[in-house]
Amino acid sequence: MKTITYREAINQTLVQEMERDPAVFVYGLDVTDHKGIFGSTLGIEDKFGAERCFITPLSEDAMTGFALGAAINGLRPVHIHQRVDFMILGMNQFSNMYSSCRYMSGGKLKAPIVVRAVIGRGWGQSCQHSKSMHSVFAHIPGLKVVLPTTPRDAKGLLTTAIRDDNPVIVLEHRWLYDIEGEVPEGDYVIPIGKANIVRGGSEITVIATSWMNVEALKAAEVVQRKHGVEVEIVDPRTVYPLDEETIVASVKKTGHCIVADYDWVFCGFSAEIAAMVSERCFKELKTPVSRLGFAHTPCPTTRPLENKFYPSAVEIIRMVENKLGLELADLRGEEFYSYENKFKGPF
Amino acid sequence: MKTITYREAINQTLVQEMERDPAVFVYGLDVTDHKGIFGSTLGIEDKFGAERCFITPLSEDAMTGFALGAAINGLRPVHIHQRVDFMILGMNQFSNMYSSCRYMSGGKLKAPIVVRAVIGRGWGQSCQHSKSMHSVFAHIPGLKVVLPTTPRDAKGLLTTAIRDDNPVIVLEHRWLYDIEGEVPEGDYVIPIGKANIVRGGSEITVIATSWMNVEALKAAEVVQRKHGVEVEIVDPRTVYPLDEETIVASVKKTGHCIVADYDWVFCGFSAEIAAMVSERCFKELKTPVSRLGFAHTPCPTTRPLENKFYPSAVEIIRMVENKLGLELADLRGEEFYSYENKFKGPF
Amino acid sequence: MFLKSIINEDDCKKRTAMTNIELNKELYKKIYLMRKAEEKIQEVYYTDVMKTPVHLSLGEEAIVAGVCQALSVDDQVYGTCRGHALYLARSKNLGAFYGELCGKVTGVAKGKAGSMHISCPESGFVASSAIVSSTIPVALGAAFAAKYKKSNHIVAVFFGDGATEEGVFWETLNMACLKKLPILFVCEDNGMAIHAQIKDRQNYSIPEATRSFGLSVHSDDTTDSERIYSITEQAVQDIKKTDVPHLLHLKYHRYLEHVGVNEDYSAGYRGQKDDYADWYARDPVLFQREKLKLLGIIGDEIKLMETEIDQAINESTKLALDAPFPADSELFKDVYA
Amino acid sequence: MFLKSIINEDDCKKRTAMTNIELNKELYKKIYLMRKAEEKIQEVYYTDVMKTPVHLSLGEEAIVAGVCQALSVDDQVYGTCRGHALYLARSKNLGAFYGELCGKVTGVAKGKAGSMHISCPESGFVASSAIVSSTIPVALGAAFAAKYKKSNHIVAVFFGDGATEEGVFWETLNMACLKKLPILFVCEDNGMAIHAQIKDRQNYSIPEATRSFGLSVHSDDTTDSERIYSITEQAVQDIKKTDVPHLLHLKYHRYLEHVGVNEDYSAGYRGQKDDYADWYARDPVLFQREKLKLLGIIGDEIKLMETEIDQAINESTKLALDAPFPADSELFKDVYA
Ligand SMILES: Cc1ncc(C[n+]2csc(CCOP(=O)(O)OP(=O)(O)O)c2C)c(N)n1
Ligand SMILES: Cc1ncc(C[n+]2csc(CCOP(=O)(O)OP(=O)(O)O)c2C)c(N)n1
Ligand SMILES: [Mg+2]
Ligand SMILES: [Mg+2]
Repeated sequence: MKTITYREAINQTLVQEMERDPAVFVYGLDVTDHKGIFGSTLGIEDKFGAERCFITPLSEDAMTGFALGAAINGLRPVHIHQRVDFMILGMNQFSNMYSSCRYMSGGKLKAPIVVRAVIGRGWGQSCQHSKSMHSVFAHIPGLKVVLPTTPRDAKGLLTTAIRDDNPVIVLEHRWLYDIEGEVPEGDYVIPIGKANIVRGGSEITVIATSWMNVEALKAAEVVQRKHGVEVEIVDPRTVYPLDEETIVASVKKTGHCIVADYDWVFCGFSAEIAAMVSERCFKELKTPVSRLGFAHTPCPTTRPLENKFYPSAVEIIRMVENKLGLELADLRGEEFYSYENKFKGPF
Repeated sequence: MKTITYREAINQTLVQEMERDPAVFVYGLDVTDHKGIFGSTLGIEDKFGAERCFITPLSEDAMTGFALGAAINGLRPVHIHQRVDFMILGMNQFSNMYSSCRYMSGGKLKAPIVVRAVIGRGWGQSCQHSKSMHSVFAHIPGLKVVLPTTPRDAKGLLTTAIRDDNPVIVLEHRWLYDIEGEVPEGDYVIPIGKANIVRGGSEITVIATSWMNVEALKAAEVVQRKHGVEVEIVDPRTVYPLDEETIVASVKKTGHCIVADYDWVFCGFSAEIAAMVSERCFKELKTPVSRLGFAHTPCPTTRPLENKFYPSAVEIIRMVENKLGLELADLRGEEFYSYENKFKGPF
Repeated sequence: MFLKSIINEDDCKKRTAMTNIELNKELYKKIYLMRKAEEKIQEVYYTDVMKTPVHLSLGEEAIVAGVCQALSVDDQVYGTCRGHALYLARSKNLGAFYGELCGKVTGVAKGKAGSMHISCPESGFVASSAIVSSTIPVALGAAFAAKYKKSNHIVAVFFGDGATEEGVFWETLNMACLKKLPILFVCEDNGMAIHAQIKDRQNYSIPEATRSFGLSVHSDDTTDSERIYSITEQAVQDIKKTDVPHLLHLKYHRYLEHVGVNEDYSAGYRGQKDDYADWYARDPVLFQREKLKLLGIIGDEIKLMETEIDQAINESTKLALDAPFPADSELFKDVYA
Repeated sequence: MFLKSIINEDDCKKRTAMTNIELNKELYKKIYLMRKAEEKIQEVYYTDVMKTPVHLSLGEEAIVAGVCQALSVDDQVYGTCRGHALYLARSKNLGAFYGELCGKVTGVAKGKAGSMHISCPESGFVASSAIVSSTIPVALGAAFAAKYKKSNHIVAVFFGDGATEEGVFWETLNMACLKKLPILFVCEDNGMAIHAQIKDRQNYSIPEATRSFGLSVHSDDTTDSERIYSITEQAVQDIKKTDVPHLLHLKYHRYLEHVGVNEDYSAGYRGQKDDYADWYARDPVLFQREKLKLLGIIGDEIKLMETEIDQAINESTKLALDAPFPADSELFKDVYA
């Protein structure tokens, strides 16, 4: 197995699936330029030609409906958005059309569509370039929603998504693009609807989505070192369908559950997990399920406020300590992830 | 106090607020025709003229942005949609613009907008004329979401919404339009963020939204008659901001909680309530919080499937019995609400 | 209940060989079927056996029949909630039509779709939608698929005048022209959106504005389905030859209320019935029946065609009423593939 | 840090009385300010003190300066994420500009907005948005409010060529014309959307298509801000007289990469710098400086204007860098009114 980045894993998947199946094509704003959606679509047009990889006008609504028309006629479109915030312009198609197209045809039509969008934080991305919205998409029956975290997941889940006969929304956190990991070179799939136990542990469960897994892993390491407590981290990976069993089994074992979601809390996926776990682990829970997510505000631009808007490893650590009745560890000298150390100049 | 219908209450409110404040105006598709949005806008154009009450082209996206421009310039638009499903075409404005307009101006702008939309069931309305979507709107910080149930609430809450300096989404169930109730003739307000205890009870709490209050009341009456059990019904009335205290107080008292929401369950408002109650009533809950909502499917057209899609009084009764360990009552001979008995012919 | 004689599967191949008389008979049968099928709905609707809001096609028959007559079986159509005529132009399955309206298992979508979402993918009426304009970009994607697969068929999308007010319509025109996709836009302009007149909604002329986006546009207000057939045939040829998307802007008068089975001239939003006397004088069914007569077809032969259709409608309706509702378990089927 | 001399509050009243020389000096100061303010950003951006993606205005100065010079203080403007020039044309508050870019409490929105959402409502630059096209319907509502309140001001909304591809743009044009609202659409056409050329995105001509929606349209590719000023002045008068919304379609060359502070001709998506030699030869700053000379203004006087601006920029930047960040509690403020 080779070690590659998340962006390379995505790129590889697109190439492999387009080679395998001539019905697969890729389109969206900016997919053919020299930046190639943060590198994930570079080289695709050269390899497969302009029929199978092309840009579009700035018309997200029409271009969202376009995928549905192509899909019900046997193609397998992969529609790409630089930011999930732009994808919202196609919300009518998602909620009124994608969701019910098969049902309203009495099962005669199928809509194998992948919509990839970049989510989350960059460098002062502010309120219109930073949403996640997985909770909203997952709320609507007929859609599937996937949040790959590792390069391996990115390839396995995107492969599955492309082969799935339903609309699948794949949301990729921008900071994950640089993450490296071992990825099989050939073809493989990761089922949609199967959670990943990112780290085994017996004392408390953290359910983390997307980038929050990076924060949770750091938190778990600190908690282990400072308190000798083993945190179990479960990444649902797919928001809908949801692998309830893996989550429930973990919480039944540990008796404590924190949900660290990369979205707003109110009516969000963290609420769904908390409601489900509270119901299914009613007897086993020693403390109520706790939730972490975005602040209930639009995302601000300036450094200190943006840092406070997003949930982080430090908050997970404090929550673990609080739930287990531990003393607060001294976190001075700990190194937490900061984009500050990565960014130099423009995009 | 006079007894009037929900539709009359809304109409009265619009008239009173437009008389009170010349900045209030009303617009949307069909608001001036002889049907007048199920009667709720009848007579407004005649009374206030075409400048303050007008129809628009079929351009929901632009007409949603239009309200924001009017509002930040001192007007108080009331934008009306025959169905919430059409409102989704303005989703970009709601999630990317309404939500952050004030924040991004550093608090300099305010956006006093009311968006009224009809939700829910009619007569075979199918998947594109039947959503509720309050969970989605409430998920987005910067918006307020209101679901009035009674004629009195409709007037009091709509009055407050119009006077509120924020975007407020008011969702009105179509079947509620015929409901009659006592409504003060003059001016009054019901605060946004204050729940209503619809029925007192000590043994189990049902949190019900919109039309589900009608079902819950029926269920409570049957349960009382059949089992002698007193159900407490709490109508949050406003989804965001949410009156957590009233809900928590009720559940702390009864120890049992059912959430009967008029929306899909997954990542929905019922998840939020269940998560919040499970956390805040952790010690007091005798059974896990149970949720009722739409089936996780698009809404089908045909009678039997539509009936099964929507949650009903019968399901609430069964859930109460189940949670309290009661025998299943014989429900033959009970009369439950059915639109079948009301509808004769076209719309 | 299949109406074998009405639509012939290899219509298109035969068509060139069709005589003028055959063509006009075919058109008459379709128009008559559309008219009578809707009248049957008007007849039974008050008994509440059709639990689905209906947007009837009365008045627009010539457009749908004429356009569809010029399409081949491989050409696809997409429609709106006013989709009955389109269904009847493309599908022979009358049983599945009434089954759907009655919400029965025999319905084309087992009763899930009802009137507003009716379609018949197996006959090339792929989808309809009750959100104005929302199948327009879907048809765009279908046209792309046709080109991608190098099939030689085209896609026709039907919509009302009101649909042109949605931004997605203009987005779609732009992309269609940019990518030179084989698509025919059919605007059925009845001058109304629900109860709103076009002058209160549109500041542009549909033909002019769409032309400025690069389409070839043809306008007409005929109720002669043969004429519409010819216009469409020309447009289809042009699309295939020039790769330029075409738009047909065709006017008609909506006979009934927007949704429902009644006339509503008394509501006052668009004048009295008399104000539309010119339209009624040119009623598509009357017009085509007269034309058959002019072509020398005798009353008896016409009567025969009509009777066959009347019987098929009556039998299909009866079958639909007698058919069972879907089982409760059907609710959860076909949400996901 | 206020630049008193640059924008005069009663500009509009004075304007008619302004001599040609005064007008051109005013325009030069604005253009020079825009240019130098952006160059300052280029200078400091690499130090990461401005944590906000920037879409610089280099190349478009003549358009923004010219249009805004023809507006009165009561007229409003709305913009996009490429909003720096618009801010500088309307607001005298340079301190709040740099404060915002640096995310400081002194920023016009306390650092919450950053570059992409910069505005200055108190100076009539009411809002900008980083979602393409999304302030266009907002401006429509603003124009409605102006008419509703019977104020005599107009609303100008600035956007790029790419924005016209969003359906909401066409929806807005239709409603604006239908309601005869006092609105001026300003399309700043740089032929690019990020790295995509207009020919790969648009099958229509912007002036033709918008004209077919009923607007009065004026196209130009000048870099002469005085000319743009005159065109705009005429348009504003026309709007007030005729109630017909106007659209200015103005071309310019984007000097830098789409977002960020660098040139990127080497990226290859739009040819080399030399290919744009004609634009650079007509650079708005050079052009206007030459014009001042032609009008007999001596080098020393020009230098004086420039120095004042340079100093103001330097001081404002320094103040911004020294200013404090907002307190954490600010996060939860102003979500709701
Ligand atoms: C997006 C959207 N907005 C509003 C409606 C409500 N509505 C249903 S049909 C209709 C009028 C459509 O007019 P037109 O497109 O001319 O079609 P017609 O009914 O005249 O055939 C409207 C406004 C809707 N279904 N979808
Ligand atoms: C709805 C939406 N789609 C895509 C983007 C990404 N995006 C940002 S700027 C831009 C190009 C805009 O082009 P144009 O309108 O011509 O403005 P310019 O940048 O040339 O000034 C795009 C596609 C966005 N911000 N919003
Ligand atoms: Mg119409
Ligand atoms: Mg541009």
